Amino acid sequence: MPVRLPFRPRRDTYPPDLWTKCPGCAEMLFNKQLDKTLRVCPNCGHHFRISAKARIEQLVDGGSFVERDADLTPVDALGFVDLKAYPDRLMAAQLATGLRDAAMWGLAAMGSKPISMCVMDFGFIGGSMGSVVGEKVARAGEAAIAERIPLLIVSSSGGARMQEGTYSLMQLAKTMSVVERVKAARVPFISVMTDPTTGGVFASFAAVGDVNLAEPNALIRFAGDRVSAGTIGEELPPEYALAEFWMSHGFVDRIVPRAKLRDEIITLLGFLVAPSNGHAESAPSPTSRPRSFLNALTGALSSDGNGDQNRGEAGNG
Amino acid sequence: MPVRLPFRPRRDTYPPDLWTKCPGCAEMLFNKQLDKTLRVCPNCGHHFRISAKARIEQLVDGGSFVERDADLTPVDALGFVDLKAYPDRLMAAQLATGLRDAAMWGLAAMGSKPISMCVMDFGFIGGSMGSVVGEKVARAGEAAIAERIPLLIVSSSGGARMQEGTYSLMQLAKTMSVVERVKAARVPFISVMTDPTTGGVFASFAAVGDVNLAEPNALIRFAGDRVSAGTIGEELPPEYALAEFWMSHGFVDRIVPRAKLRDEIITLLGFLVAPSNGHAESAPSPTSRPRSFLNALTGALSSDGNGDQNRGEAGNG
Amino acid sequence: MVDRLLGRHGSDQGHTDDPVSAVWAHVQEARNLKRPHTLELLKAMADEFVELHGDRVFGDDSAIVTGFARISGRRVVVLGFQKGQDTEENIRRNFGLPHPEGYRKAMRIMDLAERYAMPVLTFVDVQGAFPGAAAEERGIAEAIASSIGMMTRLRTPIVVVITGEGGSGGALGLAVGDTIVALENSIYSVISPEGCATILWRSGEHSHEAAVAMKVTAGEQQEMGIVDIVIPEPGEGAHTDPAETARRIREVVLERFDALGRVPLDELVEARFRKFRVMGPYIVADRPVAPPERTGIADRLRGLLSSRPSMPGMKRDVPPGREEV
Amino acid sequence: MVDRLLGRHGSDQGHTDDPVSAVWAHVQEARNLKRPHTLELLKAMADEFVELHGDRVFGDDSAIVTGFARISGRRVVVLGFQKGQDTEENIRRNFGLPHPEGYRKAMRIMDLAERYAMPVLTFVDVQGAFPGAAAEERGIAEAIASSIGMMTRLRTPIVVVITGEGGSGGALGLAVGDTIVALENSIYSVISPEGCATILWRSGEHSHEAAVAMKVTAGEQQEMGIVDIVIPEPGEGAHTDPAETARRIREVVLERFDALGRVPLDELVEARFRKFRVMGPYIVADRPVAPPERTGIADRLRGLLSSRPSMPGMKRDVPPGREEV
Ligand SMILES: [Zn+2]
Ligand SMILES: [Zn+2]
Repeated sequence: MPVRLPFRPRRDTYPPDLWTKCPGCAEMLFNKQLDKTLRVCPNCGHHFRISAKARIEQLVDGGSFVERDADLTPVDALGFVDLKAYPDRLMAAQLATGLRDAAMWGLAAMGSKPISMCVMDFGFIGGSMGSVVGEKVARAGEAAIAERIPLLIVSSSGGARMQEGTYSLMQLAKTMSVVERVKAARVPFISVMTDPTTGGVFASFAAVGDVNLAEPNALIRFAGDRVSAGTIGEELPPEYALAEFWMSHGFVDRIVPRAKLRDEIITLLGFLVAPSNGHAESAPSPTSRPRSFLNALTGALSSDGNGDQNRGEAGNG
Repeated sequence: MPVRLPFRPRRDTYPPDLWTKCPGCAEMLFNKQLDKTLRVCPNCGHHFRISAKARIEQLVDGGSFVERDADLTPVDALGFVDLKAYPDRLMAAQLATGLRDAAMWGLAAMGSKPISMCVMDFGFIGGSMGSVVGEKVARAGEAAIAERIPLLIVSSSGGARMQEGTYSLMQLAKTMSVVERVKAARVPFISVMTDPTTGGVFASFAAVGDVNLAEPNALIRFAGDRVSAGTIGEELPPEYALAEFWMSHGFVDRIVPRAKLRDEIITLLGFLVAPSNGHAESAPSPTSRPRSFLNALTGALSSDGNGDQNRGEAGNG
Repeated sequence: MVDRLLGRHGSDQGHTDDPVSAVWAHVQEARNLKRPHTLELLKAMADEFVELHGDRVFGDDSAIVTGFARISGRRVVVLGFQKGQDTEENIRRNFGLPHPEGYRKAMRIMDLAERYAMPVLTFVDVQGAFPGAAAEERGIAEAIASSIGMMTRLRTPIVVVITGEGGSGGALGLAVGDTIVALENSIYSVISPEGCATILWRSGEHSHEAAVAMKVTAGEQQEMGIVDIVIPEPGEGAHTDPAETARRIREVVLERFDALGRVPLDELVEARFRKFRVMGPYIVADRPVAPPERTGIADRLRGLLSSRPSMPGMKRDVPPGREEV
Repeated sequence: MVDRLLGRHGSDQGHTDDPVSAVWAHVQEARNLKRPHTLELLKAMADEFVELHGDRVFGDDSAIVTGFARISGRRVVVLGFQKGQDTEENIRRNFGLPHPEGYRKAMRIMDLAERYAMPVLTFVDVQGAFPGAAAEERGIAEAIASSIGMMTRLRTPIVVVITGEGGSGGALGLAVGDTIVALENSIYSVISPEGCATILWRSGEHSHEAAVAMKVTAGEQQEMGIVDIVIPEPGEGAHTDPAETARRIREVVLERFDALGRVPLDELVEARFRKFRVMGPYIVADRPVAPPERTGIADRLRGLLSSRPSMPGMKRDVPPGREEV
């Protein structure tokens, strides 16, 4: 299920220098300019991969993100060694990204509406999902239920993390068990698929949002190129398994260019969240109850925003 | 939605003479012999269409069928006249079949298990569904809910009855509204599709059984030949839209030769109905409650079996 | 009611001085490709519309559009059939003939409507479901059945607006609701007049008579109790003033949502169930038809003629029952 | 645990004197085409089996069989992967590689299980979902995700039996349950050893090492807390005595259904949720990794090394955590 992708050069993710060559049009782009366009090529519209941190900054109301559980750290439960030992891979990824694993979760506001969000980081071992990533997705979902605020997950992953063996496989069940509870609680869930969203991440939470959004040209697929080629030997067209393909096949609601992503999510939240003032717009969900998170968030924002100080559950549980 | 079918000669349905020519193999078959084989050609297996009454006799425990609402009678609400006036068509069908409309419903037992059943009769204006047929399906479903006994519907219909206009179309909504309640009540529903099950009957209750059974080679389709040919001009293969086609396309659970139909339904009832003795086989449905119909049925069977005497709801409601 | 049609269309239609031609003119007006479709009406009615795509099973059907709209500040889930404005769009939208994926998409979005407490507004304008093999074999019948069923129990208000052709099960798949509204020149029928004529008259040439016999016009459907509200069209028909048409629809829809929104959900769903549960007239005869083996024709006729009308299915004006039944 | 494998298979396998070969011999045994599949096991275990077909959306997948069975008088819903017995059947069953329709059929039948209070028994033996375009584009990912999700909340007991290969998400799609049972020679892995080797070793030739590294054997999976019960196989493996294999499975399954059937449904579903909710070890570090811009490597290493293990995810034997993390 975790698949080898047709990786673009790793430096695209975290370009170390001033210039980046666009894989879409081969134009050389000045990095500072590229940051201003949210790392979308102004020439051809190619969407570069971006870090979880950059993604969060692009999406949420300025300064509103309060990270939770940044201290969750993977372990090498299997003593896994391939060409490198898993701990060495982890440490290299941690040093490169400043993250302990391939996802960040926390509470934030978008258009002044509170949300619970989890964002994956492809720069950390291909955004692969081991126990920590699964745990963060699960906790983001549980916080959404507890606070009755929408859940937003931005996926960017090569799939399950092989080095954690079947523990990684079990993250599909762990995350889906929480997503089912999110749905049962009538808590909105928006899934955003970015390049790439593949393997076990596509085969769990990423595929089943109330609304599934995707960035243009994002590669989204379950079976990898090698797996397909090795087992089946099919020739696939170049547009195969890109975002547009999935919209025509019924699995993506909307393709949203990065420049419009924040606004579009805010618009969707405006529909998915019933107005809190009591006018008789329509009958409320039978399970709805008062939200306390907005107050909690306001409190958190007046602190220094360090997630460690907010590890406990905000609000009334 | 009501479609013109490639009708076999009408006399197949109610053969007026001693011999019948098999449309499957052209063999001349002696009618008395054909009745012994449940009107299945012993030579080629062709399943002849049979009347609702014959169907019920073949399926249920001997003498257990208690008809309900035999007195429901169609009206010509639209004053509909085509080449004939609708009342004339109705009277001719009533005289030919001894039925007031194209369905019979009632309570019965199969393998000593009580059921509520509705059986359509193709001999009555092509088994078309107008207000009376829809009403009988709905009442059969409501009795199944009230008694907490399985619902069995045997379809045989060319579709909605044009002569009742949109009232016929509304029978799709009427029957489905009750089927949804049957499902919500966790009352088992077995749909049997026989030749033909088409148009609005296929596009309502017939398609959505917990288990969908079909007789071999039964024609099952929504759009009719003429509709398809006129609008689209597609060439269709001979096996198109027969029972086997629907099994491979995922809409029929099992194809059951008529000789095995009764046994197979009894077997399915054995699974779908939890045993009433209290041994801890599995947790009971939260909505289950005691059944009273078996007693009521036993009472009914000791009377003369005239449905008019059992018009009220049996059991504890 | 044919007179009413004559009065409206007498000026701009030929041959409307006989009832059959008047009804056929009405049918043609309902099918006028220039009439505003779902997206055009929405553009005029809604402050905001976010289309949602895909059935999460097989595909996205462009002949049915679904999404979230904001109408006069109110969040609404919209489902509607969509014909094309030109040939290219018509090809892309399959001439407005939906496949199963369209109904399955609609069901997915209706589920969101229920879960997030948005009322549902549907626009019905469809000749019927796509009658080809691709729709048949992917289960157009099952999809329509399930969508009808879901709408009978959906726990949120539903208002249906028939804007053009309400054709057969393909239309009913999105046309179960608490209030059924129809534009004046729309039609609603169990089968197209052409299909009906082909089967009953054995010739499509009799489609005009079939349209008359089936009482397909919005006004007749209202008299039959199928349609609740008929909205008069501006000018020479909806296509001559789409903006005013949209305004009239919006007014009725908002009033309905206000009224339905005040009904507790349990009552709302129960009332919708009753509305469709009792559709269609019948009578209860004094005694069952005797089996043909035992009785003579005269006896049977007497039995049939002694039927007493009761029509529990009729909610409003009882149509004239023919006494010979 | 490799020694245990050596002890069992040393006699009939070559090169089992080194751990890697022993594990590979285990993998080959798990894949032995002669091992009994779902239908063969059912034939031996069940008094009665009625297969049900179709997903009610698109098709019927012969690589997954579903139906009602009666086992020692108990009504059970059975779902299982099915490889063929010969070439012809293998082609018909797509070599046991399921399409989305298989999981959607399974979900439909699981719904019947819940509604009619039948426990669910699944047999897992699949290399993985079909990796071709037909499965991909019809949403194999969505189907697996939904099936996994449904099983985490299904309100009826579920016992999973891994009989051969438990391969990746394709297997997990039918492998969420209250009790996970595995035949001794079965394997369970997040990706096939070949796939893992291709990606991590950049060569499929290293599949043996990948199998070892991923701890794929039933015994190892039990030690990791993924598998609850390992059933010893008779003779030289399940294929040498399918009847005895079926007998042993039936015994365990019936005991499990008895035990699970005594648990109130709310508790049962909550316990199943907890079981999967806590899967997978992690630790909580003392402080977050400092951003790379601000701290030197030495500081960061110190931060990482000072992590304290807590592993809330581990239910039983905590695997040996590597201290350098
Ligand atoms: Zn570019
Ligand atoms: Zn024959």
